[in-house]
Amino acid sequence: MKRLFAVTLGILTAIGGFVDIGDLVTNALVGARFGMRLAWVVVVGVIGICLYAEMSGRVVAVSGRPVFDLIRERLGRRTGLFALIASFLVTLLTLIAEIGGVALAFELASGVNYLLWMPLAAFAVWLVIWRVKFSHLEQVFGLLGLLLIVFAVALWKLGPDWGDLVQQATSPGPIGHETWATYAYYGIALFGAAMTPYEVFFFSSGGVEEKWDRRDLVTERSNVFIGFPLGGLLSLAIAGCAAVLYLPIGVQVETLGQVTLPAAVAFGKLGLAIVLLGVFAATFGAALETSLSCGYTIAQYFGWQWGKFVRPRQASRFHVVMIICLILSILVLMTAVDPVKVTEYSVVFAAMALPLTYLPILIIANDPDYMGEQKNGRVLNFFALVYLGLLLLASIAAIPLMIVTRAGR
Amino acid sequence: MRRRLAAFGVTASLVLSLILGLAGCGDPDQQMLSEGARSAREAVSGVRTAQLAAQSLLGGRIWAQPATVMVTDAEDALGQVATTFDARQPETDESRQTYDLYSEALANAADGVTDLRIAVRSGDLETVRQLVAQLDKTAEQLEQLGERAQ
Amino acid sequence: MAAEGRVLHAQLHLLDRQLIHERTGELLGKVDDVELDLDAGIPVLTALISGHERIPATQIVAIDSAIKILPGDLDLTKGDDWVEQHIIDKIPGAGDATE
Amino acid sequence: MRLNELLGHRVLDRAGDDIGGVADVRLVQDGPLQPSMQAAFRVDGLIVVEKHATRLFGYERHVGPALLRWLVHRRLGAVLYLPWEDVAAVTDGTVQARSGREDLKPLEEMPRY
Repeated sequence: MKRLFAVTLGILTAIGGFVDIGDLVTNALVGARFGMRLAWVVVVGVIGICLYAEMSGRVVAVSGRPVFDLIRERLGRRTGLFALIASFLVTLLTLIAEIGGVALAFELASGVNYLLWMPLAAFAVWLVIWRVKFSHLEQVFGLLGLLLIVFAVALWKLGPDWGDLVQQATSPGPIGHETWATYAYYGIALFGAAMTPYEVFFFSSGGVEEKWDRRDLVTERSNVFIGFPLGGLLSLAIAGCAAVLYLPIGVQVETLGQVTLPAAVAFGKLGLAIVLLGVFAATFGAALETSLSCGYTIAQYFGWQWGKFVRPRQASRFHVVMIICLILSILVLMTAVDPVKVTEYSVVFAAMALPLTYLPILIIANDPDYMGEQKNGRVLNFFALVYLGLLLLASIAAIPLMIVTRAGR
Repeated sequence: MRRRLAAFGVTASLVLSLILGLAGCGDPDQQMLSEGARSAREAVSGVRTAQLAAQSLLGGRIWAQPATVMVTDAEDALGQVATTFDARQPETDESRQTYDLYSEALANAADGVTDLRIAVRSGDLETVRQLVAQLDKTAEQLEQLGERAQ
Repeated sequence: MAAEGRVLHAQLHLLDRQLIHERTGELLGKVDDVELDLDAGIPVLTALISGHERIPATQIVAIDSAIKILPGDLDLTKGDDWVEQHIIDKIPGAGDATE
Repeated sequence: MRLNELLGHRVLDRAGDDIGGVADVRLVQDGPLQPSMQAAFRVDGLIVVEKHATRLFGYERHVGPALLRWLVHRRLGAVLYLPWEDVAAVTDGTVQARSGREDLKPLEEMPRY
C-alpha cells in the first residue's frame, strides 16, 4: 500500500513537474502560429526525455553517482568543463526565465509590475531551498502544478472542431505566412522545451537525495514512463487551446497573459484563478529545480559536497553557488529584459547543449563495470542511438536557423 | 563523409541566408510593402489580444487587474511595431505611398488600443464596449493590409 | 586469467573519479591525477592527487563507482570550510536540518 | 611520475618507428603487500592507441553499443597492449619499447578483470 502510494505520488509529481515556463510559452506560441502542426515534435520530445531520464535514473539507482559526476569522469576534465559551462549557462538562463515567470504570474493576478515581484520571488526560492526538505518541495509544487490540467478541460470546453485539430496534427508543415525555416526553428524550440537538460540533472540528483537503490527502479520507471507522457499531454492541451482561440484570429503569443487567457475564456474568473495558481506552482517549482541544478552541476563536476540531505553548512560551496545564481537572475531581470523572450531563447539553447550531457549518460548506461545486469538492452540502445542522431541534428541546426529566421520572426 | 555532410550543412545555410537576405534588400518598393504587411500582421495580434481581454472583462470572465495587464502589454507591443516601422526610410515615390498607408494604419491601431487601456483602467465599461466594437474594424483593415505581401 | 589481482585502467577507473570519506560518506573532491612509481623494482601506483593534496595509496579503502578513502590528516575540504566560516555560517539556520 | 604526464607520450618500437600514443595504464592489484594489508596496484603495461586520442570512453574494452564503438575505434585505429617488461625506457615525451610493432598483442586479448 505504502509502495503504491509512493508510485502514485511520484507519477503525479512528474506530471506537474514536467511543465515549466518553457513548455507554457513555447506550446502556446507554437499553437497560435502553427495550430497542431508541430504536435509530433512534442511526442518525439517526450519519448526522448523518457529515454534520457530513465537511463540516468537507472545509472543513479545502480551506481549511486549522479549525472555530472559521471560526465566529468567519462569526458575528462577539459571536455567535461566545456559540457559544464554549456549546461550551466542554459540552466541559469532557464532559472532566469522561471523567476520571471513567477513574477509575471503575480503581476497578472495583482496588476503590480513584475519587476517588483521578481526579487521577492527569488528570495522565496532561496528560502525554500534553505529550509524545506527535498521530498516536500518536490511533492508540493508537483501536485500544485497538476492544476494546469485546467488547460485540458478548457480545450474541451472551448468546443473545438476535433477533426480539424487531428487534421492539423497529421499534416505537418508551415501554413500562411510561415516558412519551412520558422517551422523548423520552432520545432527545435519545442524539442528543447520538452527535453530541457536541467530536468535530468534534477531527476538524477534527486535520486541521490532520496537515496535510491536497485529496489527503486520500479518507482523510477513508472515516474518516467507514465508521468512524463501525461505531462506531455498537458503541453499538447496548452498548444490546443492556443490553436483554437488564437490561430483563426491571427494572434501571436508574446506574453504570459495570452497563455492563460484561454482558461478564462472557458471558465471565467475561477478558471483564471486556477490557471494562475498552476502557472505559479509550475514556474516556482521549476525555479527550485533549476537553482538546485545550477548547484548540482558545479558541485558534482568539482566533487564538492552537495545536496539537501546534509545541513547547509556541510555543503557550503553548493549553497553559495545557488545564492550567486539567484542574485545573478535578479540582476539580469532588473535590466527589464522580457522574461518571455528569455524563455524563447532558453529552450533553443537547451536543445543545443543536450548532446554534451546525453552522450556520456548513454555511454555509462552501457558500461558493465557500473551497470552489470542493468545495462542497456539492444532495443533500448537502438532508440537511444536514433535519439543521439536527432539531438545532434537539432543541436547543429539551431544556430543557422536562429540566424536565418531572426529568432523565429 | 561526416566532414562533407557538415560542410554541406554550412553551405546550404549560407546560401539560404543569402537568398533570404537578397529577397529582403531587393526592390525598395517591394521591401517596404513586405515590411508593412508583416507589421500589420503583428499589429492584428496586438489589437485582437486587447479586444479578447476587454471582452472577457465585459463578460465578467476575468477581473480588472489581469485585463489591465493584458491590454497594457498589447498596447506596448503595438507601440513597438509602429515605432519600428516608422523608423524606415522610404526611397521612392511608390514606397513613400506604401509607407504613409501602413504608418497611418499602425498609428490608428495603436491609438485605438491606448484608448481601450484608458477606459479599462478607469473602469468605464460603456466606453470599453464601444471601443471593442470599433477595434473590430481596425483589425479587419489591418488584416487586409497584412495580406498584400508575403 | 593470467593475473590473480583485480585489473584497473588508471585513466578510465581512477582519473576524475569522486573521492568519498569511507566512514562518513562525505564528498571529498575529484581525483585530478595519479602518481605512479615507475622506477621501483616492481612499478606501482603510489598515490592519488586531488587539488594540492596527495593521498597515499595506503589510504585508499575501496575503488568502486567512487573511491573510498580514509583522509587522516589530509585537508581535502579547505575551500568548503572557508566558504562555511566566511559566508554560510553567517546566515541563520545554516546548521539546522531542513523540515 | 604523474599519469597526466605519461598519457600522450609517443611510443617508439625497437626500430624507432612511432607506433602510437599512451592512452591508459593497465594496473593489476597483485603488487607488494601494503601496511593496510592490501596488495598494491602494480603497473602491468601501457595501452597504446595508433592514432591521436585523448579519451577512449572505456571503449578500448569493447563494451557498449556497436555503432558508437565502431565510430570510436575508427578514430583510434588499432588499440595495442605494451607489457611493462617490454618497456626499455620512459623519457621526455616518449616511451621506448624493446619489442617490434608486430610483437604487440591487441588489447582485446587481455583479460578484462
